[in-house]
Amino acid sequence: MDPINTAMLIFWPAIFAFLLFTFRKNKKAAQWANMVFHLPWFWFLYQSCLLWRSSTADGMFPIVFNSDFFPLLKSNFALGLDGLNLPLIGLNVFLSFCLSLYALGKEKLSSSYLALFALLNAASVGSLMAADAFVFYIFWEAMLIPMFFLIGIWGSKNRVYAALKFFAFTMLGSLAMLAAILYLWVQPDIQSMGWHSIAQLGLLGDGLWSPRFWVFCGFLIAFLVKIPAWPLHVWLPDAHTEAPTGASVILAGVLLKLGVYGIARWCLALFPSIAVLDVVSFTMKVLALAGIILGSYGALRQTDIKRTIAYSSVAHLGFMLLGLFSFQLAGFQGAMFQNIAHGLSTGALFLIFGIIYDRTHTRELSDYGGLGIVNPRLSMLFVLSVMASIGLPGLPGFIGEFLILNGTFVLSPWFAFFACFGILLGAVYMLRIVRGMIYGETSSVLKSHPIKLSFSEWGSIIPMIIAMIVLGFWGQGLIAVTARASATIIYNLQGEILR
Amino acid sequence: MIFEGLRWILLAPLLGAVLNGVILQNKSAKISGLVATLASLVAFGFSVVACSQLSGLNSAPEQNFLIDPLFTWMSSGHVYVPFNLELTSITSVMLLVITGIGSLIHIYSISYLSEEESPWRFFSYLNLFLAAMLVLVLASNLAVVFLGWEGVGLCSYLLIGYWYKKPENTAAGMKAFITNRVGDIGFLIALFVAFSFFQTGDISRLAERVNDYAFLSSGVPTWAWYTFAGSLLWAATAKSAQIPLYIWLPDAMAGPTPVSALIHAATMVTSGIFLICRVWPLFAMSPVIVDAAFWIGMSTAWLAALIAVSQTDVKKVLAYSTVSQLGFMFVALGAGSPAAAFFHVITHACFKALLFLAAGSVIHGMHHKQEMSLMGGLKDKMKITHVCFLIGTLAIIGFPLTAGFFSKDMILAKVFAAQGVFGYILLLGAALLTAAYMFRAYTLCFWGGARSEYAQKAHESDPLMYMPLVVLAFLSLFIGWLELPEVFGHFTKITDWVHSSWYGVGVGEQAHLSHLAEWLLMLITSVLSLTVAYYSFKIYQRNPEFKILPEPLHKWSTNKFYVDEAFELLLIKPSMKAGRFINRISDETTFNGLANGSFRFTRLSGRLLALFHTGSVQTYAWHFVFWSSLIVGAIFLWTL
Amino acid sequence: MPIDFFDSSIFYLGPDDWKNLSPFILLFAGIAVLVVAASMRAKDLVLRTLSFSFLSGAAVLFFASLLSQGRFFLGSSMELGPMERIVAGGICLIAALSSLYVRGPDYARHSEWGALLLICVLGMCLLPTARNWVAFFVYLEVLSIPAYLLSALYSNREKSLEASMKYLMMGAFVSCFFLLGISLFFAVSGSFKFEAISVAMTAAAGPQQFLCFTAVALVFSSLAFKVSLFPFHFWAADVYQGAPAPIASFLAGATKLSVFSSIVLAFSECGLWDIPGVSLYVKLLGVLSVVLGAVMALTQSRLRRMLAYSGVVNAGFVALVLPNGLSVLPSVIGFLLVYALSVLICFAVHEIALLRLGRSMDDDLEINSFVELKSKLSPFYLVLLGFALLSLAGIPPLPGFFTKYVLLSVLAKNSAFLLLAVALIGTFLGLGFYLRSLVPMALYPAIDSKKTNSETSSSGASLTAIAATVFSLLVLFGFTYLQGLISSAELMAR
Amino acid sequence: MISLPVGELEFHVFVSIALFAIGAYGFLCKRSGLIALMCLELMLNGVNLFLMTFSKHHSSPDGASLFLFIVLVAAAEAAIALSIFVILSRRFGSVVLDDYRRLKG
Repeated sequence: MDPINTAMLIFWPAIFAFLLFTFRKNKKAAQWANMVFHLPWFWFLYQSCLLWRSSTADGMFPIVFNSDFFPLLKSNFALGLDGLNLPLIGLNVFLSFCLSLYALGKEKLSSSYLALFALLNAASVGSLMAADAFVFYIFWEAMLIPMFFLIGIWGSKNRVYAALKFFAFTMLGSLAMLAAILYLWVQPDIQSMGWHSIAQLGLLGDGLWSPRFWVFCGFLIAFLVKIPAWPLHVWLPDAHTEAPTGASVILAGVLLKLGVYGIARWCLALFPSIAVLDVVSFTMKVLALAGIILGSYGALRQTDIKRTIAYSSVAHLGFMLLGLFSFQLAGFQGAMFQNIAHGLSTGALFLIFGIIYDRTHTRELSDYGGLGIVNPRLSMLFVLSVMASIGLPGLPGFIGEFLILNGTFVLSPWFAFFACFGILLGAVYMLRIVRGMIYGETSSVLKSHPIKLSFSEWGSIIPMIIAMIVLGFWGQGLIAVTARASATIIYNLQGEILR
Repeated sequence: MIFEGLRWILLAPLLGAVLNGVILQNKSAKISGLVATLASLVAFGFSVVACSQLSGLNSAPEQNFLIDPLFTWMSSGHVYVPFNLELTSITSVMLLVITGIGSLIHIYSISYLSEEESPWRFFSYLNLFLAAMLVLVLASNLAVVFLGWEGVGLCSYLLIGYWYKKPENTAAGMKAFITNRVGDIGFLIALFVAFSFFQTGDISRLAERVNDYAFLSSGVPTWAWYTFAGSLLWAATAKSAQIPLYIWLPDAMAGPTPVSALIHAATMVTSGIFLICRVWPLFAMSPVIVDAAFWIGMSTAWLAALIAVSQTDVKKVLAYSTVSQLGFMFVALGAGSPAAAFFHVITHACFKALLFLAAGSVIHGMHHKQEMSLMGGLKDKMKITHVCFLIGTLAIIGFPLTAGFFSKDMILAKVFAAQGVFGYILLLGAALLTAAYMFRAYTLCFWGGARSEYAQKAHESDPLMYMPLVVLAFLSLFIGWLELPEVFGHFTKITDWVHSSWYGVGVGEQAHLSHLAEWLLMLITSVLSLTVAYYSFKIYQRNPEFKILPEPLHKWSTNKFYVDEAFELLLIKPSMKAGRFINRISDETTFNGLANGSFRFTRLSGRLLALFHTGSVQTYAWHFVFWSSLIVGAIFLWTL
Repeated sequence: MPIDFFDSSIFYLGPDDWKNLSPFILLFAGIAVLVVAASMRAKDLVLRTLSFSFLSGAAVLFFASLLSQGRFFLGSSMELGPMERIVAGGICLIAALSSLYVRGPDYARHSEWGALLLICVLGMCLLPTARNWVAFFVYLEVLSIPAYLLSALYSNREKSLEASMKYLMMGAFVSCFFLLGISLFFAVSGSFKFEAISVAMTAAAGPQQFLCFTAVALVFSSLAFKVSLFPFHFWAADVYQGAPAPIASFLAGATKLSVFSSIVLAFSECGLWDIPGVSLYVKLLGVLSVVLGAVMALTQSRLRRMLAYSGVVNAGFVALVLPNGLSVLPSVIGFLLVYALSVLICFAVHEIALLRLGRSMDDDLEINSFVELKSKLSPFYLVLLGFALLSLAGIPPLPGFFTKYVLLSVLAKNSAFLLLAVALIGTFLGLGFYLRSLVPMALYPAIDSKKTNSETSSSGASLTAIAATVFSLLVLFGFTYLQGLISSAELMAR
Repeated sequence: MISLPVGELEFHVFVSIALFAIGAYGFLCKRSGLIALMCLELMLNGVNLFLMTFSKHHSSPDGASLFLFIVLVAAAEAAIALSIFVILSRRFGSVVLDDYRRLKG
């Protein structure tokens, strides 16, 4: 259970990315190798879970792995593991395994696709575990390059525009974060860029327009672009529609979650005194609410199915933002839970639709109809994941949304009230999709392209559905995991409120 | 007192649903129907055992309920939701009603769906519905009740849209789900208030809050009580189809008839009232909301009755009569006596299920034709269905000694006691209208000549269908004896059960009527309703197109007072259009425009600058001199 | 009056003087050998090996002397500190790598390119060591005159001649302004030595202040021309496009490195930064070249012209940082070294692409014509070009990010937040044109045109590309050593 | 040693700046390349004059040393420029600077 396992969580995908490059010639072997490489990754995850459970360090962000590789830049390669990032890493590994099952036997997915995918995994797990601002920034940006090529090369028609837009928006955000890190880096009394030394950094001053506020904003903008919060969300629908199935599942399942995790770890936990300012929390809640309502209205307007699901994740992430800024333990843990729940439900939606899209190659809702007749089992799974994403009780979506709204109600009842309309609108646009796709007479497109799922495709969806059902009732297990970490964060936040 | 048996009541239908839905999936209605009915009968068996266990346990009022703690569903910060099942006396009655009538309907639908191509889907949804309803009834925590609440909404969506080939069925299903969701927002708000202000979701502890003085004085803001009660009422209006949100129930008739019988008559629609009965001590804390319930109930009763009078489709008539009867129950709640409302829930469940199933067997006989204008003269072709339908009609109009008589009179008595003569007269009017349209439907269906070849060829359904009819007819005759008014001796089973399920929290009782007043009321109501029934029976035998309502009112009522169109026009269309407009403005023009615009702007300025590069050395040299002197001059002026 | 300019001690070289001057002596020897080789019309293989060996030898000697020798003074005209040694070593390295792929028929008739290259390198290495303006001017001319000739190497092609003509005329014109500036210094202080000038500068007051400012402005604008900052960058695009690829890549990288480091050393030595208006002037040029250079680069359709404007943008970044005294030097050197190596990779892969597509040597490629490359070039080179372009754009895991980060941290340290914002906007726009040139080769589907095997093998160019990547990674890890060294250098510095 | 009267310093500085300006004007406006080269020489001589005046004024020989280097460099540049112009005129027939505009944009 030594800490090297946690570091291997990051380096193992990077290693097998390069190994995959050696499988240039035959695609089949690469796909099978990719699937097999996931098993040691699970083992490392298991070891890290044991390490986490056994570690009694009660501090905010226990460091599990530490080595100084770049003394010049006042940072060392520190990795931390606690209740907040462990579930997300688990989700990342799980989704990537499902996608590796999905990739078996796909003609289009070459070995370089799988290698880039593995690099993306390495970077996302890295930024989840990074306990040093500089290391976090490096992994955060390193995620962009593989994602850019994944969308750019394997996407559909105007993928170049979507990839460039994705890269430009995220880069804009992370440049703001770079400015914040630079400012922290040149502070005279900062010894290292480690998370803890930044937390103790006293001199930045408090109050609204103090330097600490600007550093907070720098970090916040990068995460708002990534989430995406309402005004900066324009890149998401394009990125999702153009990305290949695997990329859009990982984009929805992991990359968006990093925004929420980032805010929890690097904004709320690091600068509680700023987050608690009523100007900041009010604007954030307004943005979240705008994201919910306008995201849902956006989803209502789309005729393209993937765009609707993309807009729906804008709405869901608006909920999580609301939960984070509710400054209540229920709201915070709700947001962390919804992180996983949304990853699973939207991931399942994209995967199922991706499987259908591989055969019909059209995303227009009007082309579809009568899937229930053609493939009743798949449509049943689709309805199940739609219900999960609407937040039907008995599925994980509800627990997250319920806790978030409960938390928000305590301090700002009106926001909770209007957010409920998001749930209503969610039902409207999702059921519109279900009615368009599953019910009614079988459309010509579905008649001409029979939807017969291969064994590996079933294998990729079933685990997700089972995970959703189990999480729907056994949610308390996951909530307990995030309990300790979020309790300390909320304790600080509420301490700041009283001051 | 801990009792492990409760979970099996819930697991049996769940198992049945999974078995049918995922594993078996076989085409024959017999096998999948058998599995489903077995599951529901097992549930019925277990609930009978549980009820006997409960009645045997006679401890202090606070403890006389059975608990079956399962697991903690979620607990974080101030939100603690244990997934425990709880059996109080009120839930035991409801349990028996659900599982009993549910099993009868399962048996009925085995033959009703004999020629469907995927009956397994229907039976698994039906079992899933039973499970969700049982969760709703048995849950001890309000959040778990919400789980059942939405689960039931989901199953009604799936069942209404069962014949999904026709687009209007799925549209009706979607309409039902979304209208229920509007109500669910109310329920959620109530939950938030409960968790943040009353610090608990458990119904038992919520009830205790009412009389624990320390809590009351600890400064819970009054708006918290009002929002709690108000949002619960809002949720109940959606689920129990009251004035603003009843539009989904008539359209829900698109589903198969057993569905309408089970869900839209007996169990789901009454869950709103059942919930309010369980949380009555808290509800009564805000009298304004109670009055609101009274007037909502009254107006719904009247509106639905007026519409039902002019409907031509037999299921639509029964649907609007359900809405009107639910209005009666809300009136009972508004008059401050949940016992009367609960009694009417039980009696209504029996005779409305009977009426729906009878109508179902009529439709089945008439090869899925629901128009009453095509029926007529079926009394000699479908003897047993005719008798059962007659018993049901008599029960609903309150023929003396039938179930309806006792429960409706109890409501009228309570209204007379609470609201005085004016309220009584209004409700009596609605009761008379009920008698009118019920007997209209009865005579149009069974009396007069057969008006179409379907009617000629109609035949009696097979025993599997009319057996449940007979049982329900028996029930709707004798279930009324559970609660006798003072006059016939003191046998008030229902009120004791309702009061005992409030964990010992007493609520002020209304004034008792004198014996003379009760006799008088009973006499007036029964005499008047019988005369109206007789007249409508006689008129409709001779002239099927007779219009009870004067002309302008009749046209309005046939078009359901344009409520659907009003909703569409005032609420749904503008919000959709506004939403699409806002989204187009905010997403397409501003932000996307901004992103693409800035890209094009830099491209353009780049091309503009390229013009400076003429390529000749001298222009370059000229630039060198010009720019250096310009900047030097500017800085000189600047630093001067 | 004795001429104290050349005091007599210069002619007697003590034992450690030899060690310090050995790299320069090696360069002189190289020049002599190459001139002889040129006169004998040697084949370009011989020329290539000779020039590569001399240059790499000099580079090794420079870096070796970095460890052993301390600070070395040669009279009042030359001072060889650790910083100057690193700059000189870097320049020799870049020259050695770019001399690797000078091949093809056109060079055969002009075998003097080896000698010219070495003279140019000698000039560049000496420039940072100059401690008085006369020496500075001489080294500047020794640097630029061979450059004019080198860019005219394809004498039978019009583009190369036109490029060198433009470069020459502009260079000469600008050196006149440079001379005017120096003579103004001389007028004010009475001597060319940096210390004397710094004394005079601090003593200047009132109207003399403006005189000093014009002198500095003239000198800086002529050096800005050499480094292609915004208002004076017009020549850059044409010369990059016209000159032969190895020469253009060498000039792009090495001149910027040597001129910028000498600006930092000379200007802080003469104390010119604290003249009012000078730092404003430099920053203004920096801002202009970052923003307008990036905007220009966005519209370019040819790879080499786009690289020219990206050179303008990177020069702008360094200009933003310049006016903060000597402490800025290590980050500037690191940044420019990585920039030079990345540009080297780009030009090398561009060269390979030319050979594979069968186009003539001096032709320059449209960015979207890289599409057919996908089928003809092994993806290894595309990955290298991607590595170079993304490193220029400053994407984290690549070396370009770290050096740019250290550069920007200087801005943050002096809390010049406006400039930091401009730099970040520049990086963002830079992202635009670097990615846009990556797009055709990576994202468009491969058009399978037939594979043409050109007569000259492209092993040289591929060697350069690989070596350049390795060295840019080395810089990344050498950085920590560089940083350690700097603190010691500063201690010993004046 | 006779030092120039102060009045004469301004005179010499004026003459040298005038020379420089004329050379610059000639370089910028004249069409032919050769004339541009001549103007370059003119500008360099302007600077030389400026240098010599101040070298005399400060009575230090440094100015003269730079003068020598300037002459050296001027000669080198002239040689190279002329050779390039010879090749250009032989190959493309014209010495006019504006004819060489192929590299632009």
